[in-house]
Amino acid sequence: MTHYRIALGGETLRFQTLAALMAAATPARSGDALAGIAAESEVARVAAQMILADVPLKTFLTDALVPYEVDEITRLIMDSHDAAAFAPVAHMTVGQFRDWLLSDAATGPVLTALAPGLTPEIVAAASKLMRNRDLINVTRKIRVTSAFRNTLGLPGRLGSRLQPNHPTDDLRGIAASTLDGLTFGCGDAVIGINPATDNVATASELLTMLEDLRTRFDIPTQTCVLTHVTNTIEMIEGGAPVDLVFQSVAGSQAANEGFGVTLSMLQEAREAALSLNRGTVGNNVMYLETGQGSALSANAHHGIDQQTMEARAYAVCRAVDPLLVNTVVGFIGPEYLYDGKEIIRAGLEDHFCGKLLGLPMGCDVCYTNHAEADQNDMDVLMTLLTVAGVHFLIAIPGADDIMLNYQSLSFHDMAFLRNSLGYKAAPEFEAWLSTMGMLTEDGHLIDSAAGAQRLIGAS
Amino acid sequence: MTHYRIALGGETLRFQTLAALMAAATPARSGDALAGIAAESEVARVAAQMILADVPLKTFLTDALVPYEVDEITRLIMDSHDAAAFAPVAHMTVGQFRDWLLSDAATGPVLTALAPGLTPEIVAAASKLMRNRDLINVTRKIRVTSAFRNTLGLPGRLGSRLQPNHPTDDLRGIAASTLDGLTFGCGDAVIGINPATDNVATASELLTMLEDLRTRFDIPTQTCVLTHVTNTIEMIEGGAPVDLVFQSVAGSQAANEGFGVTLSMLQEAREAALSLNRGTVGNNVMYLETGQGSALSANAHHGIDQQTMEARAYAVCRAVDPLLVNTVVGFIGPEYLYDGKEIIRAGLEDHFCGKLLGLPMGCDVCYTNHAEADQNDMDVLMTLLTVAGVHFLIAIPGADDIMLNYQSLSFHDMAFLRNSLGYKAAPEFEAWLSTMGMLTEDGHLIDSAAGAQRLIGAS
Amino acid sequence: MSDLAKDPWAKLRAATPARIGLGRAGAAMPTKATLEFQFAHARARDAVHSELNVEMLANDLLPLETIQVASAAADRVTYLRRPDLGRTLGQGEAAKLTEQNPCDIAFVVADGLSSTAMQSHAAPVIRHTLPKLQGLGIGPVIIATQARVAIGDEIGAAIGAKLTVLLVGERPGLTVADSLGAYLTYEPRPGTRDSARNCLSNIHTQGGMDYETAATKIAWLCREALRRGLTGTGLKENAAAIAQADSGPALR
Amino acid sequence: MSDLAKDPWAKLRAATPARIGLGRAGAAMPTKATLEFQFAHARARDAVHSELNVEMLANDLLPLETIQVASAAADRVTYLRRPDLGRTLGQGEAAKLTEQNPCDIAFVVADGLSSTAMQSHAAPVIRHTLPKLQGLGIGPVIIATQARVAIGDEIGAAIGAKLTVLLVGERPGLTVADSLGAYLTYEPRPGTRDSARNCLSNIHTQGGMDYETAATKIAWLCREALRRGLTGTGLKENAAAIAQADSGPALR
Ligand code: B12
Ligand code: B12
Repeated sequence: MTHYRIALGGETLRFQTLAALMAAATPARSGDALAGIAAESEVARVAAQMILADVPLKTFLTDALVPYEVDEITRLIMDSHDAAAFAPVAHMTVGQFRDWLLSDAATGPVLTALAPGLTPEIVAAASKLMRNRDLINVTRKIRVTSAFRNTLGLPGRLGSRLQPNHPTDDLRGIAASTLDGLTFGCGDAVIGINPATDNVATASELLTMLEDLRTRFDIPTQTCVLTHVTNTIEMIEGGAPVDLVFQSVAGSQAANEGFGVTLSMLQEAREAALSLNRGTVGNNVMYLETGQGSALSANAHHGIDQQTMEARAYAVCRAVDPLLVNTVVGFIGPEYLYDGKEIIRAGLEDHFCGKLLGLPMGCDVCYTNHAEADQNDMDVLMTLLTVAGVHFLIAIPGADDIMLNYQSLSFHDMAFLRNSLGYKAAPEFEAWLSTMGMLTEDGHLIDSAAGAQRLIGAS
Repeated sequence: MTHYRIALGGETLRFQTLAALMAAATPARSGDALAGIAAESEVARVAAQMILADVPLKTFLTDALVPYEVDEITRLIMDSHDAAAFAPVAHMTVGQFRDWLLSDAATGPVLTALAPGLTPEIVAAASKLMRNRDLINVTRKIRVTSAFRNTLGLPGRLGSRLQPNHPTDDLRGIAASTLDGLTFGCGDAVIGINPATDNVATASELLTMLEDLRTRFDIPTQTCVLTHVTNTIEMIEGGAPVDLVFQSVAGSQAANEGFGVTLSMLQEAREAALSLNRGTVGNNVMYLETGQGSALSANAHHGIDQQTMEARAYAVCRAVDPLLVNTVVGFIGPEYLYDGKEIIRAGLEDHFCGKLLGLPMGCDVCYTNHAEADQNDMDVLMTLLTVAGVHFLIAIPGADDIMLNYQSLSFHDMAFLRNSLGYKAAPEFEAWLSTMGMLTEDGHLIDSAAGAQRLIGAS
Repeated sequence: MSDLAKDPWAKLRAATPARIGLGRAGAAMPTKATLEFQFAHARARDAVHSELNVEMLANDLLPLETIQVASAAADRVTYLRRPDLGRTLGQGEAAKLTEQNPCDIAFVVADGLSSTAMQSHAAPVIRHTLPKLQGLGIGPVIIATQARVAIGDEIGAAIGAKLTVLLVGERPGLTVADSLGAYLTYEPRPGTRDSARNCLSNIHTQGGMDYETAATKIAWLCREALRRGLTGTGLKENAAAIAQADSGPALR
Repeated sequence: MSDLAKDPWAKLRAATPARIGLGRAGAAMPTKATLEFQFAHARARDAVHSELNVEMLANDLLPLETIQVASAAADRVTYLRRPDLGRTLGQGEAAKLTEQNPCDIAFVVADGLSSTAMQSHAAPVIRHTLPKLQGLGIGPVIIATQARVAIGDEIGAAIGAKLTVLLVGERPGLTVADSLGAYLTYEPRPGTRDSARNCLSNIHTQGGMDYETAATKIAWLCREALRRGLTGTGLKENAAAIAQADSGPALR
């Protein structure tokens, strides 16, 4: 039984299910080809997009792509859907919704009010009909702010996570990378370490070191050790100075089980962190990472395309009112996003879907050495995302993560985006940088190393 | 005899000539591979870049890549080199020059003063050591203004050529496309037709039609029929209303001979146009197009890489004080720039080289149907170039040139760059758009079709 | 004005196949126009890769004699990446040509970037042109596959033609994927510059130059080229002269 | 402070292999750092594509018995695009395994994304680990090529091991291209989730986890896994307990 069909250029193209239609309508990427659900030709892709354009948004509220019964994320999405917020667009098809999003009627405040009425599947569907410029166009309008010890997401601001990883979690090594990043004005979104080792003792030591550094220099920012949520809960219980709870999440219950995490664990962790009451200007205590391909890689994608699965992960994030969410866009490898072009596209899609769902959406602009990509592609994506109003980007020393073995942005790149493109750090953090003598009057990183030397000299 | 060598990772890499070194140091592109001069491996490419970084800038003033004796463009470059302007960087190597360009010391005014001291080979060499972000970083600093009936290149402004081509040069068809473009606020850089036919009579008719339209609506812009320079001279002699002289140019005398053009013909044409004295706010009367690959495609590249040949074409442009120069970056096809990535890179390089040489540098952001590129890649390049401060971009109805058979930007894209990114048309043209009721108070295209209807209703 | 308000573009749209009056979604192209564009792109890419059916074309050209030659580009993928190979004859191919008698004009039909253009328009254009070339010596039609414009130089030289009229499939566009170009070269020989040719382009039936106009122009250029002994920038198309010269029967 | 002014980074640089203190050209990376980065990228890409020399590795592992199996990914290009194939044994490969006697622990050595890591570190890690596993039944070492982590599940099940210790070449980084990971899976069988494994990573000799530390941790995790009957999120590395347990001779 064929559900969806269209006659195009003399042939009739068919798609059996809504899931198949969504997958075929997705711009080309290796992950969907790997899953065997990508469009068979460019004509088939356009055909799917044409059909999708005529699908009413309401369909996504009744036809669950991942069954309600087997998946707690579907249940979360359906049960928390805000019909009143949805009302203004309830009569639209996906194509009409795309057009409306691009119209001047869809202002930032209107889109903010709409967010609770949107579901991951709806935003994913709309994004599939959007060109890169359209994705940028819409996200530029949306403002999401979040706060802990500083305020992120304000207009003209660009946050940065400082990621000072080390292959053996060496405290001095990590401190050295952290200082390097601070001299570039990085770290307002978070100073966040991925620990190489999986044990609570090390994680606590790392956290204490960061806390010392932060308080010594009186830096208005938050720190995080990105260990498993269960470890963080243990750390909180053990009295460690936990600012943020981190967790990697994916778009299906099964994929999250592969990560060893459930919705209730996240809620529990959030409450534990809230109980510490460590935020000064706000109380967003969660930090979540996602990335296209993780569900498929855990064989937990239910035949759904990887971009829709990614958007579903944002429903998980939305439920815990996070300070930070970022897609680690090219992190896994070419099996899921083949080259620079696919990574750039996915980065823009993820940012779009996250923002439209109301998230403080950032990005780890990155690639691996087995992918067909290089730093020039990252230059492209970071610039586009900055123009698109991204919440924050991740930066590491020399763009080279010596523990996770991949390339992201460098601290220099943040300086470029701020100096050359004119974006600024979070206001509280910017004021601190100023005090440290590291900024010019117009908020740019000073050309001399004087500020840096002051910081390092003091260390 | 090996001129250039380096020991790297256990092996020694050699490059016989400066030309070979330049070619090997160029980021990958199909044209150089076609010419058999591309780096043999990624390691070889980096090796060449490392050597190039240590080559003194002065070398390029003595070691002509294309011999002085056989090439009038080399003679032009060498004979017009301004040693005084060059002095501030005369002691630098290519690598030092790159670093200095990126430093805060190299401000816009400093770079403007430097331009006459730079040669195409010098800027091409520097660009080969630059990441995409670096190319953007430097060009953002440089301001070049040019003027005829309006002023192009002012800060925060983005010009557009309106390109209303038609396969049989049908007057009504071209007028229709022109009106369409005007309703999108396009055409401040020039309203410029590529004629399908090669005859002076048709070209004159087209020009007269554009002149009528321009005067009827009192549009402060310039018009052009992009026919061969010899035809334009004939038209001027015949009393046609010629605003600008157009010509395609390339980077070697031999390639220009393939185009049927010499430096003296361009000078002659320029003087003819100047004699008409039709400019109101300025007297830049030349419009030139270039594009990587044209020299190689005419077998007139002298074994030089296509990007350096392209930069040499800018020496030709610089000699005639143009209103507009643009690279038609992905125009010829995948033989020269294989895919979106290569087109994006080349577009940024061309813009960088042109701007650094002091040109009012624009771009036709485009690709052909035999290339591995699509409109998403164009979205990327147009956004990056706009952020980089490009002089103008080319726009056509629906991005589809029905005569030249390629895709460029659409009128809509210009509206996006202005509405969403906040850039504006040339001030005189913007004022006119305002008068026509087509702009909001902040200079954006109004959302309703009211302005458009006024324009079309009157036509 | 009330009609205009409904669709101010209706009148203008009839004047050109260009994508005008698409409407807007804010500053963006509406969904419908975007998807139509993408569909056209998918099809144009297919057109690039489609192959010429040589037998069918030879049949369409009957009773004219045809000779088939291949360029040095072995297949489509090579052809797209190696224009140099598309400009030279494959090994041994020249042998098919040397035995011909010298002629005034040789027609060369090259697939170029759109075999569809060749398939549809080459035979009609030649058929419309021949009556206008009476009195001149016309050689057999050479069908060249995986071929670029400059291949006509080697062919013309081999066959001993004074002038080649090369018809080639122009790169396919979004709106027109079967546009034909005609390139005239006097005294063709390898190494000829493009400035030494004349070009007519956009010959097709979707608003392009029609067969009869193309034939008239080609014929006029042929006679002028042979008379004045050149093609290229030295020989300009003269609209008035062409109109006068066109005394042949209207076959349109 | 005057020393610091000369190179404030000298002290810090010694603390980490990370690319810190690179200096700046305005807001950009200086030419030298940029080119070094690009060189490292060129080499890391080579590392991805290099192949494991199985004979040499088997030799390094002597006197241990080794069995070589291939995944279902025929070559490197397929391997990179099809992780699913890298997770399953090639046709007929399982037959090489079924005849073994059940054991407590099977070591699996998989090339993963860096055969260099395997070539350099697999044998030393195993050699350091074995003395710490006295009293447990150790099977032959399985060398799996074009293999991903999950291939250990099929291998472990086929061979009847209670626990697999899979050593795999982690994807190469710019600074370290030969980093080794160890994944422990209790009761391995196809379909095992990653949350049911434990992982040790960054085992290498350029500032990574050294052989002896890795061996100590692996051995502790092995004994705990067999004792408690699980691996994965339920089994956390306990630094204090590991330090105590490490009573074997220091081989460092
Ligand atoms: C790629 C990667 C991932 C990918 C894996 C998907 C994929 N298809 O490759 C993604 C992004 C999904 C991922 C997720 C996580 N990862 Co991970 N990951 C890596 C990384 C960067 C490279 C791994 C590699 O090269 N493998 C070799 C190739 C050949 O193996 P593969 O068969 O293709 O891929 C498998 C393994 O990568 C494995 N895997 C990946 N991460 C982890 C983590 C754990 C705990 C386990 C048991 C297995 C595992 O899952 C893949 C599919 O079977 C390493 C860092 C490093 N230097 O190795 C960290 C690393 C292994 N991951 C780590 C962690 C903590 C996680 C998370 C638990 C994070 C979190 N807090 O939620 C999650 C959950 C993983 C899970 N499924 O249980 C830690 C492990 C620390 C430790 N000693 O236990 C590491 C060392 C990085 C770090 N320090 O943060 N990861
Ligand atoms: C691609 C192209 C070019 C490329 C050619 C390089 C290349 N490798 O393809 C570049 C950018 C260099 C170019 C330059 C010019 N072109 Co041009 N070009 C085209 C285009 C868009 C497509 C041609 C095509 O598909 N060819 C088919 C393939 C298979 O042929 P090919 O062997 O791969 O490529 C050869 C031809 O394209 C030829 N060629 C390309 N342009 C021209 C122009 C003339 C006058 C001649 C004789 C030959 C010629 O040169 C190539 C190498 O031998 C056509 C428009 C169209 N719809 O056809 C215009 C077109 C043919 N060009 C045109 C013009 C005017 C020019 C210029 C004279 C512009 C100028 N004012 O300087 C220059 C000079 C050309 C020359 N060398 O003498 C006109 C010709 C008008 C006419 N009836 O005479 C056309 C119709 C477009 C237009 N209306 O503006 N062009």
